[in-house]
Amino acid sequence: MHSLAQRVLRTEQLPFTFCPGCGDGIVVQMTARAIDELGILDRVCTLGGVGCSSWIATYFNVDFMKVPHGRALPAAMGLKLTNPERKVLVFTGDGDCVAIGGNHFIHAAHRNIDLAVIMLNNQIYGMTGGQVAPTTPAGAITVTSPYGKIEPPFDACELARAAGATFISRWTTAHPWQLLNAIKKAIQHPGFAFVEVVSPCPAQSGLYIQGSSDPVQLVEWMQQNYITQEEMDLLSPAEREGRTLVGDFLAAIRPEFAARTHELIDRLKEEK
Amino acid sequence: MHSLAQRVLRTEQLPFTFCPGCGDGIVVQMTARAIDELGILDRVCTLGGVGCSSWIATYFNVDFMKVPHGRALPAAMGLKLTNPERKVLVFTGDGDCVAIGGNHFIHAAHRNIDLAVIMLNNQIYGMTGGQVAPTTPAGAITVTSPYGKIEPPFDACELARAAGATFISRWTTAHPWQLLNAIKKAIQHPGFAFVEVVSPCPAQSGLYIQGSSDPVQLVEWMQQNYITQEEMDLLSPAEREGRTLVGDFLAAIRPEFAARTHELIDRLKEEK
Amino acid sequence: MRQEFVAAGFGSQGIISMGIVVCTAAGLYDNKMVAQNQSNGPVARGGACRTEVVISDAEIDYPRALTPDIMILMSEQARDRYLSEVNPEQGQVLIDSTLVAAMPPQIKNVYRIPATDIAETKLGQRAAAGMVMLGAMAALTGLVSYQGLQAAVRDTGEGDATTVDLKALEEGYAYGRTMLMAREGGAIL
Amino acid sequence: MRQEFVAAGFGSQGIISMGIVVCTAAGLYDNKMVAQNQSNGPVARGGACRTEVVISDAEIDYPRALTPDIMILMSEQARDRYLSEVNPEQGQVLIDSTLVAAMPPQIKNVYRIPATDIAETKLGQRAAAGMVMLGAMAALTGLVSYQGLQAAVRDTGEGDATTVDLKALEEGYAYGRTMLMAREGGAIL
Amino acid sequence: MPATSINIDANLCKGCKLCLLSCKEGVLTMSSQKGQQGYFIPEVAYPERCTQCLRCEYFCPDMAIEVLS
Amino acid sequence: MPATSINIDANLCKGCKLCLLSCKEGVLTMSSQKGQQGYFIPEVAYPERCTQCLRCEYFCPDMAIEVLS
Amino acid sequence: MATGGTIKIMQGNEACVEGALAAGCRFYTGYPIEPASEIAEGMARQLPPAGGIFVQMEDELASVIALVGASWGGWKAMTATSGPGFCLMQDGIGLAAITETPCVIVDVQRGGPASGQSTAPSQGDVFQARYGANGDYSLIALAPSTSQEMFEFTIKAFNLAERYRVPVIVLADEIVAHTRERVYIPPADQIAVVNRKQPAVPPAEFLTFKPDADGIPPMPAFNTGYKLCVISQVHNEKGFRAKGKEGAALIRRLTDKIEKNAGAICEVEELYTEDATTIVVCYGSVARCARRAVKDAREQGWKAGLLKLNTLWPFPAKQVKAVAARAQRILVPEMNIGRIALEVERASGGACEVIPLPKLDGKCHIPAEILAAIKGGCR
Amino acid sequence: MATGGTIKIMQGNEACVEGALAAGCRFYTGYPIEPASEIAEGMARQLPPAGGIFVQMEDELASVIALVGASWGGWKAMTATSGPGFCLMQDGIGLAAITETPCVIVDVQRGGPASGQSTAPSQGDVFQARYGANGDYSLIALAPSTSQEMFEFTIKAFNLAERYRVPVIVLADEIVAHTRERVYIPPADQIAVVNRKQPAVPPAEFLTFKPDADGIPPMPAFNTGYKLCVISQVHNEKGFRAKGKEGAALIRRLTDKIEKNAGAICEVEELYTEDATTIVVCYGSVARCARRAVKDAREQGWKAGLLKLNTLWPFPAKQVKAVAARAQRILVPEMNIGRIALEVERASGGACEVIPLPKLDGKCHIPAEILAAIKGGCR
Ligand SMILES: Cc1ncc(C[n+]2csc(CCOP(=O)(O)OP(=O)(O)O)c2C)c(N)n1
Ligand SMILES: Cc1ncc(C[n+]2csc(CCOP(=O)(O)OP(=O)(O)O)c2C)c(N)n1
Ligand code: SF4
Ligand code: SF4
Ligand code: SF4
Ligand code: SF4
Ligand code: SF4
Ligand code: SF4
Ligand SMILES: [Mg+2]
Ligand SMILES: [Mg+2]
Repeated sequence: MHSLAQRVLRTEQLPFTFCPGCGDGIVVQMTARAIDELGILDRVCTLGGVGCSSWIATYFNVDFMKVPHGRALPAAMGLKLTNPERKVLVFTGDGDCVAIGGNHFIHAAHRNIDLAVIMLNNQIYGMTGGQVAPTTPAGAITVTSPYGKIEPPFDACELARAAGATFISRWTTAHPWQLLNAIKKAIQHPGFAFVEVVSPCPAQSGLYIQGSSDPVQLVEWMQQNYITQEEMDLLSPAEREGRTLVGDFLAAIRPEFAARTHELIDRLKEEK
Repeated sequence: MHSLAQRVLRTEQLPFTFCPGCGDGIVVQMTARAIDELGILDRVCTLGGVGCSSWIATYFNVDFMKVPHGRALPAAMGLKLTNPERKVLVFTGDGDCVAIGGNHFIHAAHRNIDLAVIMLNNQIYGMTGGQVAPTTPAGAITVTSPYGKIEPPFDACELARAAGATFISRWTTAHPWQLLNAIKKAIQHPGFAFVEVVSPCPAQSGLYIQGSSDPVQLVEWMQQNYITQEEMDLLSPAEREGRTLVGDFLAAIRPEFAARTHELIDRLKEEK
Repeated sequence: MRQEFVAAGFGSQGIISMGIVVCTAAGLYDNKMVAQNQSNGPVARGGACRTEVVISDAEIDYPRALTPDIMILMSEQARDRYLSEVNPEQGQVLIDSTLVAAMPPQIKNVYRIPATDIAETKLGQRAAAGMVMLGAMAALTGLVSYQGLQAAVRDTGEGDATTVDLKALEEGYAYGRTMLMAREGGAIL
Repeated sequence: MRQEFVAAGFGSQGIISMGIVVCTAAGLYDNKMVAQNQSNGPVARGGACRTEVVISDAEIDYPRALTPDIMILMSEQARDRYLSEVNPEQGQVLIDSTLVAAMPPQIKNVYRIPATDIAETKLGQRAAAGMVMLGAMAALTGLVSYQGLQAAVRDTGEGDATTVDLKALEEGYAYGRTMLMAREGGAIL
Repeated sequence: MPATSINIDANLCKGCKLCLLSCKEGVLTMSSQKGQQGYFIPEVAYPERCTQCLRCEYFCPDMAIEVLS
Repeated sequence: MPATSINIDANLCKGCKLCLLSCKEGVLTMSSQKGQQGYFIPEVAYPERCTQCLRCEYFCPDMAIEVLS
Repeated sequence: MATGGTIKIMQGNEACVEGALAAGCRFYTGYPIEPASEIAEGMARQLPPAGGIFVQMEDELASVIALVGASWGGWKAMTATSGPGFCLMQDGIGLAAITETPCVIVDVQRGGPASGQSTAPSQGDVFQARYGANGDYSLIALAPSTSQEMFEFTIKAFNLAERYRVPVIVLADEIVAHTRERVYIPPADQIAVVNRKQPAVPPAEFLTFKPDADGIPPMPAFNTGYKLCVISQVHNEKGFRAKGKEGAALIRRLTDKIEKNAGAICEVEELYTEDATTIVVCYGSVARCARRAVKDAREQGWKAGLLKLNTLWPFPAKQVKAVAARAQRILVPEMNIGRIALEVERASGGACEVIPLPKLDGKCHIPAEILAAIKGGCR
Repeated sequence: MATGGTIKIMQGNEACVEGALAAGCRFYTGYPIEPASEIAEGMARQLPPAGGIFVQMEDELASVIALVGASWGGWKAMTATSGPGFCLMQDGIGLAAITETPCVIVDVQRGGPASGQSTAPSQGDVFQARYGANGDYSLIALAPSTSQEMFEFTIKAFNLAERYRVPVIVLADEIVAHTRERVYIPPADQIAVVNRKQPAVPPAEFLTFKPDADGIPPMPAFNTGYKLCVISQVHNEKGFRAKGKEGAALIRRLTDKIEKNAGAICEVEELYTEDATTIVVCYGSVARCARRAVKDAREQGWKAGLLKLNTLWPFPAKQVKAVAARAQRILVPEMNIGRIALEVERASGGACEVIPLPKLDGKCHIPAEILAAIKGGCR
């Protein structure tokens, strides 16, 4: 058994229930590394909604809560507010976060409450069998867009920015070191931190959208198409077409909600 | 009786139930003018959710539908899709649209479905008696933020932009001509058109936030603080503080959802 | 004994405060059982408004007014809407005669108090008319004690307004006493 | 007569297609009443998978298998999990002997078909093993007709896959016939 | 400038005074008459000053005022 | 370079081959052995080539591979 | 079997899609969820070529509200979901009820509560279907037990929705949803399809919610000239807010138009109930297993009978009462903790013993379990 | 009246706030809605100085889910709403039920269905409170009728929530919410406050959902060392997904821990029931008017009695059954179309006539209406 797993995971829950080559396991690993390296295991709690990716929350040897589809953020808020020392990590899918959970997402971001939200973007509803997601590319054929998706993909990072998130980052599971780094930063960031992790789903989006269920091909596809600004700058406009930026996009400081709430309490108590 | 009212309104529903000096009536008037000038009365239908502003939908002499709080947009979508010739106008409040209805808002905008969405921003929940809204300014005292609101106000136009709206405009009820113009453009725009109307609510936000229930003072306050880019450019940075931009911010063309949906149907029918 | 009190007019006149003050006076200071409630128009705040207080020596089973014993009317709309609830023989109706002109003749006990006038001329605040009416009511009907009203105003009011309201109560009480003496003296009101 | 059929193995082996093909063959071409269903592991697609088909001359009241008459096993996990449902005396069990090695001795009727081997060597596609098993089953048990299976594959398959699947059925059927003749000839399988 | 007629609808007016605010020409003043809504309503005090700019009409939140020419 | 030991956990490995992809040194190959999950798992064919870059470990989605030094 | 139709092998979910199309459904908005996903997937494939619209929405709240819009747009509309999504649809179901909007909602029940058990069959939502939204209203719920019934009841659901202007719930379960079996599809012209009533008066005289003598108002589509007033508040016949008597009349009518027509709406199937001492009252997938158990019991000489409820709401109280009067006991096997058993108990009014037979382990009863209960009960 | 307390004049909504604070509530998330807004407003004012947290959320869905988070954070948590918002809370109530999370939800009922009638009192949500979410679960619902009861029942609600680890619903209505009356507030040390059980075993031996002998698992807070596993799926004692028997055991326990303790949980008040031929069964505001009617009837010589249900769920079936056995008829006045009347009918099992007295016009019954019904019934 992996020594990292022994330190940070609920080893009796292994192996992961994810399909072979699914990116979700990379996020478990990088989060485990982040928790381990930051030495915060006792202060962490994890949350998830419903979806393959939401199960990530259940593998760490910490208190966790898995709530109905889309609803992880309000529950996370309840946990954060009742103890601002808690490090609250939320694992969510693109459907969980941007579709059914969209309203909680924009409002939690807007409040700038100190949560680390890690959204697995596999561009599809994995767990329910490959239905179109807000993040699915335009034209893509899925089991519920058999004639091609009409709308363009939703950019969760842009939405987070407009809503008011103060830390925003996007990486893929083919960028494990950068991802680890981003997760560490997100955990340490005093505010609403959002990490989008583009993640291969060989069973669904691989099959339906990228046209391959081979994890190796999918990782190669991510390595080619998800590139940093520096890499992008080297490309011609034609080459940029279809490529997506990864990177740590934003790290700003704004008043944080849980801290402010407790400051108010302390002030009023003193005044009494 | 106003001749415009006779042409466009359900005169038997007059007077408006709004409080004296409430901005909602200005939006009825400007929308009535827009419908009248565009000559589209028969093709219009209106929708509202719940809130003072949502009642605007019920004054026009057209088919209307008033649905539960926050849910006007999905109903509007159902009406638009079943007849793309319909001009579907949605009246919503800042609470209705950005709080409880936030998810439908971002997704309808993202689909770029052809609706004209007119959001009354009175910075508060008017109908329920003056509770804090996402749009309420930071620090403002309301009946549910008695110690001052913690978060900054939500900028609905920015949210609409990030989500994918293709027409975006903000005016106040103290800019009736510009507002009329914006509403006309929104109705004619082939895509998701969003008009934010900053509107005085003497009874609630006037009283609690701006510190005056006098409609005249509130209109003057809006005239001073909501200014166009050109007006803003004449001010010093210090003077810009606390002032908000009004204007027609965006008018872009992207594939529209209802049209695309019907194109697909037509194509498949032909193929058969 | 169970007594039912209703006040109605425009919301801007502080109708709800009248209910709360009567209820607090009777409930906390006259040591009665009380049940007060109010209703507003749905949107247009400042529109039609009504409050009720049931006052009783015993536990109050039914908390709403069935046949008001005492009714204060501060607008003609209110009169048109609610007067029919009053028993014309037994009910006592107090009207703000500045605002409500005519009263149907079949109502036996009508007291006309020019409360808005008094409030405007003596206190410089039309909004104090409600408290003038309550002062007069205490004097004329004894439903609640004048002392109770004073204490209730102190409990529920805020700052300057309290001073004005206390003065208004006083003016009203004085006016009511005078009326009462006149009536007891046989004068026609 | 009511007969219950179960096939189990990995999802990637097309277990569900096996169920659908059997069900279609019996229901549409052998003119029987049928009820088919399937179950997957919850997340890991490609994991454990099972399908059932109930086939009957009369209306099917209860649509699930209670005591499978015929079971196809295509993984050792499936064997460990489901074999106990079979009546050891009466049930007929067909195993893909490329994938499933040992069988408990108490099961009377076991047919070992090296389906994955056949699929790989003769058709170049391990995934066709399921159809090999069905072909063999038709020959060995007569639960469904070979013609029915062929028609069902044509109905439910798509393009190239259909050709391979039909070939696989054929190979399996041939293998089954040979086994049957051997068995009828008294040979021990 | 042709003679202007300005209709103030006593059924609809809520006496908010926004027409007074908006009229740059001082055409309107508040009257001592109450409308059906129970509020004091404005009156056209100086019709001759009216430029028919329509500001009063556009700023009225109750569609209670109409400028006819 | 010290001797490397690379553990591949046959209980956890799902044979996705991402470790092979990620290893630039060609240390790993697929074996003909099946793990407990029912998939063919990799084996350490050329341990001497290993630079301990940890890529295989970081790219493994099942935490089935650990590079120990 | 009538002539000219076709026989197909279909999952219940597929048969539901087929039924919806046959009934004239041309609008589907939904959000994927097990075990109902195949309905969305089938609609996504089949609606557009049939001139219909499929949209996967952002959530279930939006899905059902969109139906209301589409239905007033003049189209027949449907969605499908399972428990957790059904929860989120209650507010839209309330809207459909108060605005008298025909629409069909399929709830393929899975284990609950909350996220529950997505692969397990269940009948845990039967009371939620009736009482899930706030306030007083009535609706219709049907419980299919075979793919054939999924096809037929879906058509029936649309017809009832159009006839009574009410949301109709198809309360399926994971078993019926996923079982593939033969389905007879009659030729289109042999399928009875009901469409909502249109006004008999000119637009100027039309009031949006003025009922005809049958208690049901005609329903024109938006933008056809009637100036419709549709609000989610309690309203009068015009469609504007109302209180007091006018409001009470609406609420009363919303209930009466269904409950008073229970005779016309409710359908049950009876087997051997005439002389039975023990009657099994059941619905949905459980009814299949109960039928087998009852037949087996009869073969073994026990006087068992079956009352299968095709309609769950309005509750077929009259039919239950009738068998309760004759039987000694009623068994109610359900894949829940004993819900409809409560209704049976109430309807039977003490006339006979009512024994719930709950099943909570995410499986259907097997016939032997019910048979044992019959034998236990028939002593 | 005990000594040392204070008397205040309070609206029911204000008394509810006071009760919540007295019970130890320190977390409130909500979304404004009439006629419950004063609860949010009072909490917004009073919680922060008491060290508590008030957050107005984006909607009702978020509000109730946040309670679950806060409650596992170790705090006592509450929200308040009315029908349309209560609809949106069902999914969170299901979550609270399956995760056995103590929390209190106040539903100040207004006219329904849908947006209904925001200023009208109603009791239209009584079945929704019990059955609004998917799947099988039980919960507790209390129906206060005075400001004093709003205060006391809110405390009771928290105590029951903590004791049984269950969402508790306070089913108020617009009348009790908005009526100002005297409320006696005992001194803090005379108020009994229950707190959730803590584990008796060390963290290493602790299983998140392993019940004690009383069927209720202890509940430590997050980040106190117990490695808690809280999921919205059907789970085993560890807290991980479970099927079959383990799953069934959970569902059975979720129901049993409430229904089997109905004796301890249910509270009713009886007046003249001993010899009454007509019993009025009622709850909430209607009970006040019914009491007056029953007293008036007695004065006029009619043998009337009153059974006031303080607990609505679990339904006090035993108590109803007992009076039904003695009486000739039961009247059930309700501000809805006749909901609890159905339960009364079932509980009485035909022992006496049950007559619903529905009221749908957005007003409470007046005593004379009930009196007339008593006289009509006492023939
Ligand atoms: C209210 C509700 N609606 C729908 C579902 C069904 N459901 C489960 S997971 C899921 C989507 C999963 O997609 P995503 O969040 O992207 O996660 P992934 O599986 O792709 O990691 C859906 C729709 C549900 N459980 N609850
Ligand atoms: C589900 C639901 N929650 C809450 C309410 C109560 N409510 C009615 S209107 C409203 C907010 C109104 O604010 P806004 O949308 O800004 O409209 P305004 O009245 O300010 O124009 C609320 C919370 C409701 N009707 N339904
Ligand atoms: S379905 Fe996709 S996201 Fe889910 S476990 Fe499999 S590969 Fe991963
Ligand atoms: S409360 Fe405010 S928004 Fe509502 S009608 Fe009055 S002024 Fe307008
Ligand atoms: S603006 Fe309109 S409502 Fe206001 S005072 Fe003038 S006429 Fe009356
Ligand atoms: S039209 Fe212009 S000038 Fe004339 S009254 Fe109105 S605002 Fe004044
Ligand atoms: S990456 Fe991991 S799971 Fe994949 S083959 Fe290598 S060791 Fe096995
Ligand atoms: S550590 Fe690096 S070099 Fe060594 S096996 Fe792994 S990937 Fe190859
Ligand atoms: Mg996804
Ligand atoms: Mg607002």
